[in-house]
Amino acid sequence: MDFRLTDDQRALRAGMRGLLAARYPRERLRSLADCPGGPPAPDRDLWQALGEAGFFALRLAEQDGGAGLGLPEAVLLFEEAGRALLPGPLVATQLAAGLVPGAAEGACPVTALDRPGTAEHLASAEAVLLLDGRAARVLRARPGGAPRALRARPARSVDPTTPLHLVRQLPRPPDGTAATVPADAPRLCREAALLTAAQQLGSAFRTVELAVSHARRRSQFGRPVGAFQAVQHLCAEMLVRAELARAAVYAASLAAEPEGTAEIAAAKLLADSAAVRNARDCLQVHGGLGFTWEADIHLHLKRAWLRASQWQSAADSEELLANTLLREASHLPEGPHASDATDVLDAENVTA
Amino acid sequence: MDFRLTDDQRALRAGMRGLLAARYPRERLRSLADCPGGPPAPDRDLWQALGEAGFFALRLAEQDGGAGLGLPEAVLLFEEAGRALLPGPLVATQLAAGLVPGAAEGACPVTALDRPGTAEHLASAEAVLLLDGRAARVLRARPGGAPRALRARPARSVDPTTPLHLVRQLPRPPDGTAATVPADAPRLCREAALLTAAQQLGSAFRTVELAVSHARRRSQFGRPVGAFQAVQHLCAEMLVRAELARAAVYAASLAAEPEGTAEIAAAKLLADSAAVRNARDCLQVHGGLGFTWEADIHLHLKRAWLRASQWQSAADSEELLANTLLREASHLPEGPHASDATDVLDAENVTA
Amino acid sequence: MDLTLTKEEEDFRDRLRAWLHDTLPRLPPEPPAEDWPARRAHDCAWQRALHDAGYAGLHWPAHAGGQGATPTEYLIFIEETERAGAPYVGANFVGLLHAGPTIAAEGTAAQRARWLPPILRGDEIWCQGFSEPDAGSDLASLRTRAVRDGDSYVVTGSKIWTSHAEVADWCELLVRTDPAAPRHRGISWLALPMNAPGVTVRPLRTLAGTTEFAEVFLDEVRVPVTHRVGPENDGWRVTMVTLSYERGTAFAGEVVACRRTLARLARTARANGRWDDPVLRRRLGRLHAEFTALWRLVQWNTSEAAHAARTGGHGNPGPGASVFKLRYSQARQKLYEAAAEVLGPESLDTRHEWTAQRLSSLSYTIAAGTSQIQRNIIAERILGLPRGR
Amino acid sequence: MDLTLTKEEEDFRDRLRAWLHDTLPRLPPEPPAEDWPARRAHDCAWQRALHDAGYAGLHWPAHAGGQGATPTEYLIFIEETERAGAPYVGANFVGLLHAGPTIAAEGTAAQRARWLPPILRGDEIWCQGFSEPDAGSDLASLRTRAVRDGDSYVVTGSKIWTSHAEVADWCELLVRTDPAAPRHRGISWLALPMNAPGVTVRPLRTLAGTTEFAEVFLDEVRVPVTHRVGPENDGWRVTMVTLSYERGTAFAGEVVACRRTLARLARTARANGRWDDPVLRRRLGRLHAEFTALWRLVQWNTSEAAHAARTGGHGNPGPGASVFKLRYSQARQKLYEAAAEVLGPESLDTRHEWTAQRLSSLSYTIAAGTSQIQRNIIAERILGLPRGR
Repeated sequence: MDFRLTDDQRALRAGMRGLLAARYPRERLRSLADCPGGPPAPDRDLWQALGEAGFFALRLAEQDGGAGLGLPEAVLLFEEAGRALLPGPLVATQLAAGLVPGAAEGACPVTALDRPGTAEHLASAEAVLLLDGRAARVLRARPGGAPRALRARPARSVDPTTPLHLVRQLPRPPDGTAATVPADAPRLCREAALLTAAQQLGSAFRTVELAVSHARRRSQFGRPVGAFQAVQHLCAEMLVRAELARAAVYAASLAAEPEGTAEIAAAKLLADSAAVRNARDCLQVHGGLGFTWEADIHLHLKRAWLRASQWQSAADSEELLANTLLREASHLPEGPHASDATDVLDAENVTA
Repeated sequence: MDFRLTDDQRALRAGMRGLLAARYPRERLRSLADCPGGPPAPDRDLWQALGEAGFFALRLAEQDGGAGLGLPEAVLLFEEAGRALLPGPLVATQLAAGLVPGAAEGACPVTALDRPGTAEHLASAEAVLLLDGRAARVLRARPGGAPRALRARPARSVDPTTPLHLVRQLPRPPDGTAATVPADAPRLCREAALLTAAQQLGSAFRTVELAVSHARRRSQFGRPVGAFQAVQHLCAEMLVRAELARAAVYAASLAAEPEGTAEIAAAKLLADSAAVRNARDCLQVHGGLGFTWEADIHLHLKRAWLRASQWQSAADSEELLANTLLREASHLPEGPHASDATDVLDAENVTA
Repeated sequence: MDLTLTKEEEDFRDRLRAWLHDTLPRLPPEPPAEDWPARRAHDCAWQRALHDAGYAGLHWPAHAGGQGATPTEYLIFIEETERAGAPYVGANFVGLLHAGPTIAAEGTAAQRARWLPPILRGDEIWCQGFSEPDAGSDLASLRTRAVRDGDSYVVTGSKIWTSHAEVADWCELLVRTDPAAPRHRGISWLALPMNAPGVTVRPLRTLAGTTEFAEVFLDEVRVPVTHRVGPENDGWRVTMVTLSYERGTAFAGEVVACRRTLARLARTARANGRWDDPVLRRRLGRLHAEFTALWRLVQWNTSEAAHAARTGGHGNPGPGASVFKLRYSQARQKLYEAAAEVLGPESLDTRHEWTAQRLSSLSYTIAAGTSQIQRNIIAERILGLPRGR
Repeated sequence: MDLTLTKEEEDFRDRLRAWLHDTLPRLPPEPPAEDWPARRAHDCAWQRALHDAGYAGLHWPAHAGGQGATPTEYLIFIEETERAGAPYVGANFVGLLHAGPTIAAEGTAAQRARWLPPILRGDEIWCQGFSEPDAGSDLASLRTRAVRDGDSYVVTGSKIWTSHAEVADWCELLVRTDPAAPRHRGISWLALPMNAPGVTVRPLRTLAGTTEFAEVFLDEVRVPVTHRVGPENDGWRVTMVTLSYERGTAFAGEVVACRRTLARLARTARANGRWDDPVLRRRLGRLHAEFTALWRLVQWNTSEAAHAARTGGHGNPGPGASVFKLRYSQARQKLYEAAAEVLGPESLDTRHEWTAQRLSSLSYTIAAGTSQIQRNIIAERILGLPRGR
């Protein structure tokens, strides 16, 4: 057992951070956020650069043109993407690598849906992965709009860097518009939840950094605000949330089925909380400055809201985890703690 | 409109505080808590003194030997009782005044039940008020034990000053053991919830005082702990909880039916939270000293747990309040905010 | 303890209701959110209507041109106008709720005569120049300088979080007139004409994407000394006399609105099926308790203010307003979190009013004193804990 | 990133499992909670059994008589003994987890030879005399004085929160040997024989009604100078070298136990019908996530410690342990709050194990550094924020 990152994993992560620093610096993020016509489509050049770096093909076997790596490595890369607030249907496109031609190379952005609700980048994606059944299906895009079968309409997206559609329904199989592809849809949904959690994790750590650096620099009442216990304790709780989420996300990337299902639910639940609540606390630490458009904090918060609504909601995860608990309990011996099964109000012990 | 206490109400409250200071000083509380055989029965002398002071008959009409006062005055007295952690089935006995002979005079302690669960002071009460239906019923006590019809067994009470039984069932009417009395049981249940909330309120303010006085006196790291922002902020939130609960409890005591039902639910919910959470925070402010038996904090916490479980649980109150909300909404005009009723996913607006 | 209205209060309410019932249907529709000149015109027309009906400056003293209403009547006014869906105070906020009362309390007769009637008639709009980019919660550390030059001050610096700056005629401005004095001393209160040379307004975009605030840059702006209200270097006290209004009844109307929103959330949840989720339902139930109690707290604070006014006090909500402000700001954020839960996917669409409100609610635990500052105030001024360090 | 066990680790686990399977059924039943002599005897017998099987001082270095196991093996030991329902470390806690490691790290050869073998064999019990009534979280402000008199120190003062004081042979004692030195200087570490004249033990009743702690009063107790471990006035450093153990793996076994309790809560809720309440069910689901992640955090910290040990570091969990301690103490309290919800009325009966645990869980955010102190440590030592004031 050695939970720490291997040297290869560290190098992979550093490479991703370097790529993003070069190809997606903060100015790019800000210019996307300021697009007058609303959130733009993903940048095809950047998309292709990611493809060339092996981001999408990461988990394909080497003979299929991939890097033959696994979920742990994917999680590290998506954590970096979340940290940098890289936009685009990254999760769906990695899932689609090997299923949709061009996805693995970064030539074909793919979005995905597991149920009616919101779909990101629907107008610019070239295909939609439908994961609402046992089998995965692929719906080809309609140039410049959403596929008719989805009965979608564009939203004015709360996240300024992610265009959204509200989707009313998914076509029922069998359906001429969507073709079945050889993949296990529930497994892809779980992987999507995990990779989404990894992005939340990156965002959660980034807002810790933003809060701490502001608290060190900003002075109020004659001293850095980071010297006030109230601010210190906000920052401390932010770090704790992020660290707990990290342990959960990394562990979930290593877990085998069926433990993986519960571990991924735990990871999504904790990473969603960490991303949303850390962005909120980061805003509070920044005071009025955090409420401005110019600060990046709202971009983290809004993306965190969006991701929390994708794949597994908190209610889904909590119910799944509760049921896992019950299954685990059935394997437990009654043991020395048998008292938990007794009913103290039972008929034998009445009237004293 | 003048929400403030009248001079008469202030005098009434001061009188009760004076009575308790004289007849139930802290040493009495502590000696009860240290009773080796578990929580004792209520002190009959004290009970009688309360009766003579008009505590139980407070709301009976003057021609029936009462003071002809109302719920607002009762709430003020129960707040004082909660502040001093006065034990005994105070709420039930006031409800029983005029229904059970001797209750109004303090000659006859009465306990009450609205459903199976816990009953306080069951072995020492002379009667049990049953409030599980539309009509109220009275069950006479069995000397030295619990009435057989309740199928009760004694618990080792978590509250060292309140003996508890676990009651398995209430006798079904018509039942030879319990006699119907002329009272509206649902109304008595609401009043019991309100008076219980008033006790929680008194306890919640008392733990604010305990925390603040400790934080002023106790030094750590070369200064009073109350100068640390973390401690200041705990105390501030405690006060806010108590003040909000006070506004809710006092208002509920004034509300007419049917608003009263929702107002009482709100009062119970907020007062339960304030009492439990303030006791918890008070303990935290005290550090290790708060964890000792000698400190009074645990007595407040344990009584608060007990009272929170009595009459209306949080789930009961929340569901009731949610339904009230829905009824209120049905009276609202669609008005300028009509958008809340639209479904943006509706069929007219699809596919853009 | 009495929450029923007196005969006089009921009469006041009935007259107001009748007038609102009569007047509101004749008002033009609300202009678009980002059209500031249209909003100014709309808000001023409403103020003029109030003025003509005898409701302008309801809570102002009579010597300032107000109606001298009791705090209870003022609360009835807030509740009834909100319930009837009347326009908000809007662009008249600073004039009616802070600059005006400050001038009424601290201004000379000439200053009152010059500035108060146009506020009451809806002829002139005021904005507030207190906050500065480098000051934040530490308002007393403001750095905008005013140097005396003959009959004028020459003012240089910048202000931030100024609402309605684009359409305001006047700005109540805090400036440092004695840089050598301790932080809370050496500050003066000036009435700045917004059309003076050297004043530049730049809209400030908030995270909600809207521009309800602005930055105001002041480059050697000349302000006549006669525009100073109160003694030189005494501006901190002058301001604080009335600043707590912002934390008192100012939110009362919002509580009424929040309670209505909460009922609409329930109705929407019932319509879209989310009502069947007990977790959400109980959350709405708890919010109902919260806002019920907050409204009772408003009534409590109003009763205290009415008593103080009767016995010659200020009617100033005082530090107790911090208790309300702290809890209300949290409750408002929870309300719109619950709204997002009710809306589901639609909560990610900013066209929904509740999504816009969710974003703007994020400022509530920061603006007008962060929650951290409110807790300090409660701990030190109400609970008497030692000064935190 | 690898959570699978190596071949060596699996072999270690399998041997341990087999031994536990063989040994545990032959153990006598646990004595009553308040019978301290019986508990001492029980705990010592278990320690002797571990010793004879080669598991005593598993994580101690070989030169101290330990097994030199890796942090991972030690974690496997904790997990497996807990899962198998083996006795807790109990009365041997201080000897094995703090006093012993301190003597191993800082003691002379003679001191190691005198004190370590009886700890490992379960022959001698240690208790801890660090906290004082007036010190609390501010441990460095301790006031118990030790005055040098010939070959002895004469010690006067009092200690609080001492577990097992009634049955301990030795107490690791922090005393002030130089009252003039700054707070963290002038402290020394002494091994106090509990049977020395002038030592009085008074049980301390906690809010749970139990007496698992005691106060220790010291009235001119003579302690030989040879009982001092480490240099005079250097006791703060001597203590801190190993104190963080208390915040690291010490809770690992409890996390395993909490996870089992949580599953039992689910089973009980299913049996008594409360499982049908989605609010409670989802709360249990969230706690499942919480404890799953806490266990992963234990594994993460263990991996870091194992790495440090391999590369010559201390294997000291360091300030990162504060992250775990802060969250775990909250989670444990939430667990027993949920238990009360599952139990309903029965939660008010202290005979139920979970009710007793609920009460004792209240100390978790206070003992071994309050949550407030943990947040300070995280803010200042991990995040590098300026020193709070």
